Amino acid sequence: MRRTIIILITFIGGLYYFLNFVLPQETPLVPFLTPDIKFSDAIEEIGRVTLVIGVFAIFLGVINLSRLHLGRISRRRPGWYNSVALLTAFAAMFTFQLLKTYAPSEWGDKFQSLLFDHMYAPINSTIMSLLAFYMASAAYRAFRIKSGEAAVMMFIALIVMLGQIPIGQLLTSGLKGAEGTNPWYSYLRLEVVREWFMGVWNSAAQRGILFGMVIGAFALTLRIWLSLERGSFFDREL
Amino acid sequence: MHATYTMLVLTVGFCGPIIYFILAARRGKGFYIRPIAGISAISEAIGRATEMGRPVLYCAGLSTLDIDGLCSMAILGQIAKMTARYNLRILVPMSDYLLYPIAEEAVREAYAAEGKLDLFDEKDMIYVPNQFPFAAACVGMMHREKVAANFFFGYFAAESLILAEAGNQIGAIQIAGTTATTQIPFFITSCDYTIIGEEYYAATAYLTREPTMLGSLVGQDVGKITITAFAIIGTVFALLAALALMKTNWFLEILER
Amino acid sequence: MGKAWYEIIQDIDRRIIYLVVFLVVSIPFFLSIRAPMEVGPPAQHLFDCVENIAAYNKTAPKEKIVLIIPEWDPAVQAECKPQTRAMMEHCMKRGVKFATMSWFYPQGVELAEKVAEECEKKYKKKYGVDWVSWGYKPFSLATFLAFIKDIYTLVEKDSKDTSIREVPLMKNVDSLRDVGLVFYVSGGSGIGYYINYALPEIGFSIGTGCTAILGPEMRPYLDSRQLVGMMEGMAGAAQYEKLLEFKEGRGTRGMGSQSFAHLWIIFTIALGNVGYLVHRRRLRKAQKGE
Amino acid sequence: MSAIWCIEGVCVKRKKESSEEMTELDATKKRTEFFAVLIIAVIVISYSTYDVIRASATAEKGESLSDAFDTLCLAVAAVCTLIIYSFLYRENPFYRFLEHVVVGLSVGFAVARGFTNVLKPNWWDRLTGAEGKPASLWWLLPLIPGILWYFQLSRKHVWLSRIIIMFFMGTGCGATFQGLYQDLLTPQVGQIVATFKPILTSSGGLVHFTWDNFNNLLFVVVTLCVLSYFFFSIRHDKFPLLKNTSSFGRYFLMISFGAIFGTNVQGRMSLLIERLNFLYEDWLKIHDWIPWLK
Repeated sequence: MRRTIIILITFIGGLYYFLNFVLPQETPLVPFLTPDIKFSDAIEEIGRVTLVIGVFAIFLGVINLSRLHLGRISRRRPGWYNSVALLTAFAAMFTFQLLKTYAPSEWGDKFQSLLFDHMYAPINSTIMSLLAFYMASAAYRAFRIKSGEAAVMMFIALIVMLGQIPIGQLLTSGLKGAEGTNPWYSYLRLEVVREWFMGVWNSAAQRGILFGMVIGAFALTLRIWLSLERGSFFDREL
Repeated sequence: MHATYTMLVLTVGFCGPIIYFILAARRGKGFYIRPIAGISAISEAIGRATEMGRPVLYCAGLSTLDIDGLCSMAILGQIAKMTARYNLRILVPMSDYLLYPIAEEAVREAYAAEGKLDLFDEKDMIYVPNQFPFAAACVGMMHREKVAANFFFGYFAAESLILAEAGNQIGAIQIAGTTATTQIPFFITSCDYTIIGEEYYAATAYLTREPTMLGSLVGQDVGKITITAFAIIGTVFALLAALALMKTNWFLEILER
Repeated sequence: MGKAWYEIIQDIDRRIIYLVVFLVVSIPFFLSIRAPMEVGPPAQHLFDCVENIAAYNKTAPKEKIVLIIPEWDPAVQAECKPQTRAMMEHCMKRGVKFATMSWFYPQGVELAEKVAEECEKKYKKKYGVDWVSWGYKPFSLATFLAFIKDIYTLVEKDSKDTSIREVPLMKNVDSLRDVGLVFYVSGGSGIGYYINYALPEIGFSIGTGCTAILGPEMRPYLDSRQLVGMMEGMAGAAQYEKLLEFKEGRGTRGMGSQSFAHLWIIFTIALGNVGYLVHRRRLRKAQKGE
Repeated sequence: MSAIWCIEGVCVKRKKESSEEMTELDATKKRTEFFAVLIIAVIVISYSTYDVIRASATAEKGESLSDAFDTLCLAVAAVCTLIIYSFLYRENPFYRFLEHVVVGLSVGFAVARGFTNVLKPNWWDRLTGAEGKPASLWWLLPLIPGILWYFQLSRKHVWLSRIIIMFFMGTGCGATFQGLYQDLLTPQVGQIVATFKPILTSSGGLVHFTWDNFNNLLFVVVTLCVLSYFFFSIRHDKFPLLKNTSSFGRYFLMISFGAIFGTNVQGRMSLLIERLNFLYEDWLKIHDWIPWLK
């Protein structure tokens, strides 16, 4: 019984969007009764309601996080001061963000800016910039001529890297033909080869992946929507 | 967006075989499926974590409630089932508030199905919104809990390499699968196994080995054959049009209707 | 027992690699190193598109404008700011008028306004006459679709709170059909809305300035001609700066750091491989000897 | 067999060992690290103090406190940046502290945004009739499914939360259908259609095979080979052609990934350049005091 309800609910959840996609644009919402109200006109309201219902879930994460860290603080686990910092940061950010929106004041805004522009944002972009370092160490470690695949990947990466910096381009700048001519060897310049790999090989391979992925996503969508999916989460009797 | 006629025909053309083969599989028809090493390696990774007696980390990246995220949750359910079987902890940081309850439910279900509900701890599931705080939290967790295996399944953006390199530093065995093709190179360089593109959607079928799911894979192959046929026919027509053997490329015109 | 040299260069500590990356990227900040780029077709096509608009404006009765959409925030400004700057420089240099607005990043349009004000001083142009900011509009698909049909329903005031009808530049602009080029600068993927919804309705050209990360994702659109051209990352900006002969641009300057960092990465890859190959050869020799 | 068909990590297969040696640093190393941190801290703190004092001294009247605060903010940002970079050396208590702070900030920001951007305009205003929207008690209804989420916290009635979860899964699926086609077949020029390209051209009665034609041919071949790599259920021993195309497909994938890796180097370096720009120019203001940069 419960299982049937849930299968039905899953189906209904997706039905509107599916019908909205499949039915022609002029379809009225309720046939014969409301010729002026189109089926697709309801999309905004339905979207709004589902959005609101969804957002109620946000506090679930907060509840769990507070339980975890309050527990750590009360039991004085090692590193409990970090939990204090976490909860303080949470409370401060939440308060000042709301204050900024609903009761702006000079110093309130300044503190919000301290928390957001001078802590949150820089930490964010610094973590992101760690990638520059990781990139270097990953390339050094991984690009060895151990297998054909690794060698191909390394070779292409080297060409692309050389082709996008001025010094690399200088290496093959001698291959340029005279002004206005386009001899065959001018196609061997690094930036041209790079363009070729990016434009033809890479685009084509990406498109191949995309086609496969669309079909895969299609099948999975269908399976979940029609409750055909199997696996621990999907077929346990309730 | 509303479907054009081509889209409707294609929808039927894609869905039809999938449903047909699922039904055929349910009637007991067996299918051959080629192995995907990355997916077979999942149990190897969990075995290693069991030997070391350390937790595993499952990371769904920035997935939201779309098809990538749902697929990730289905895989999480399967992996959690294995960790439950071997009495392991599974750490699941989540970045999306809608997927967070789903993930919790999936892990709880998995532990309940194995009769190990007492091992399940909600505190191992944490909610950390936004890309880089999420990455920082994952990296911190890896270092502190000394995880033995990392699973990255879902949608990833720039944080992919941060996560994979951090896992590499602590020497965890790492398996990744994502639909974000731009991130695959970084997983390839830093992870032990990488599952690419459509293989990701096929993962649950491989893990469950349910006939229904295998049937769906066969149906997907029919879809891909259709696309291949389209591409070849389209190219032939484009060639005919370019050589002026045809006045108009009516194949293209039909498609664009 | 110490390690052989070929083992050492195969196993350099990652911290040393990190440290050198840090140093080589820092050096150009203290020395002024300029590195001009070779121009690739995507940047060239974008440049030509603006040039064409400038040429068209000279003869046509009604001028076309460029719409610059800066969807970036400080996190990606190393790439997106020089791109925005280069496009604005180009427009002002050729006397093409432009408007700017953002949908996803409230900061985007503010930062772009600052960039435009810098250019304004250089070319002695005026706000309202040569460029206008339509401000930040929170995105929803419905508002975006309404915007495509009629810009004036959505944009009632400019970002300086003047009524949009009173801005001199806007006298010439009735609808998006008067936009010749949409230049979308971003580290995200919102450009799909312009390609999927706006392009079929209105036949303008779309160009993009994207982060280098996004470049490969944009290639298929370039290939299918849905995008006329693009500036790809910092190098794209540097190429555009070269076309403009704009030497003090941030893109050109950043390429110095880029070059050193690239060379270091290439060097480490080479080092690792040399070590690996020598090692393998030694092992084989040892096996033969046995 | 299985090893042939996977894209295995091409990373050097190290002996996976735990990082014990990282945690058991010997005493001398610890002492050096301590002094290094101390020296850096002293330099950063004294520079920041000097900077803050200078800012408040040079500020206009009445603005000194505000200017000092702004400069302090800058110093905070710089310190945060440096602490995150210290993670490159190794995981450390400073990083751990900042990690918790940023998680807290992030959750606080997300929840506040969830309220101000979603709940307030879409729900609260409509319920209470604020901001010129008509008040309607119908908006109490979403609370009922909204509450269902919280049955997760109850052991007994946890299945009720399943209703709302599956509802959202359903909507996720329904919305996906049209999204899939946006990539595949947009009305104008979709990705499938863009694959159809002539592999020969003719002009003046002659048939040519140009460079563009060659690229078109290459494009189709690469696309189809890659696609053939994703066939799951066709036996390669029965279809030898597929065996070849899919192994080529794998190499083509590697070419594509190598190219992506290469371009990404540039993008990631830009991020580092941006951060260093902040540290050197905004915080340390090198243009003010290094003679040849003035």
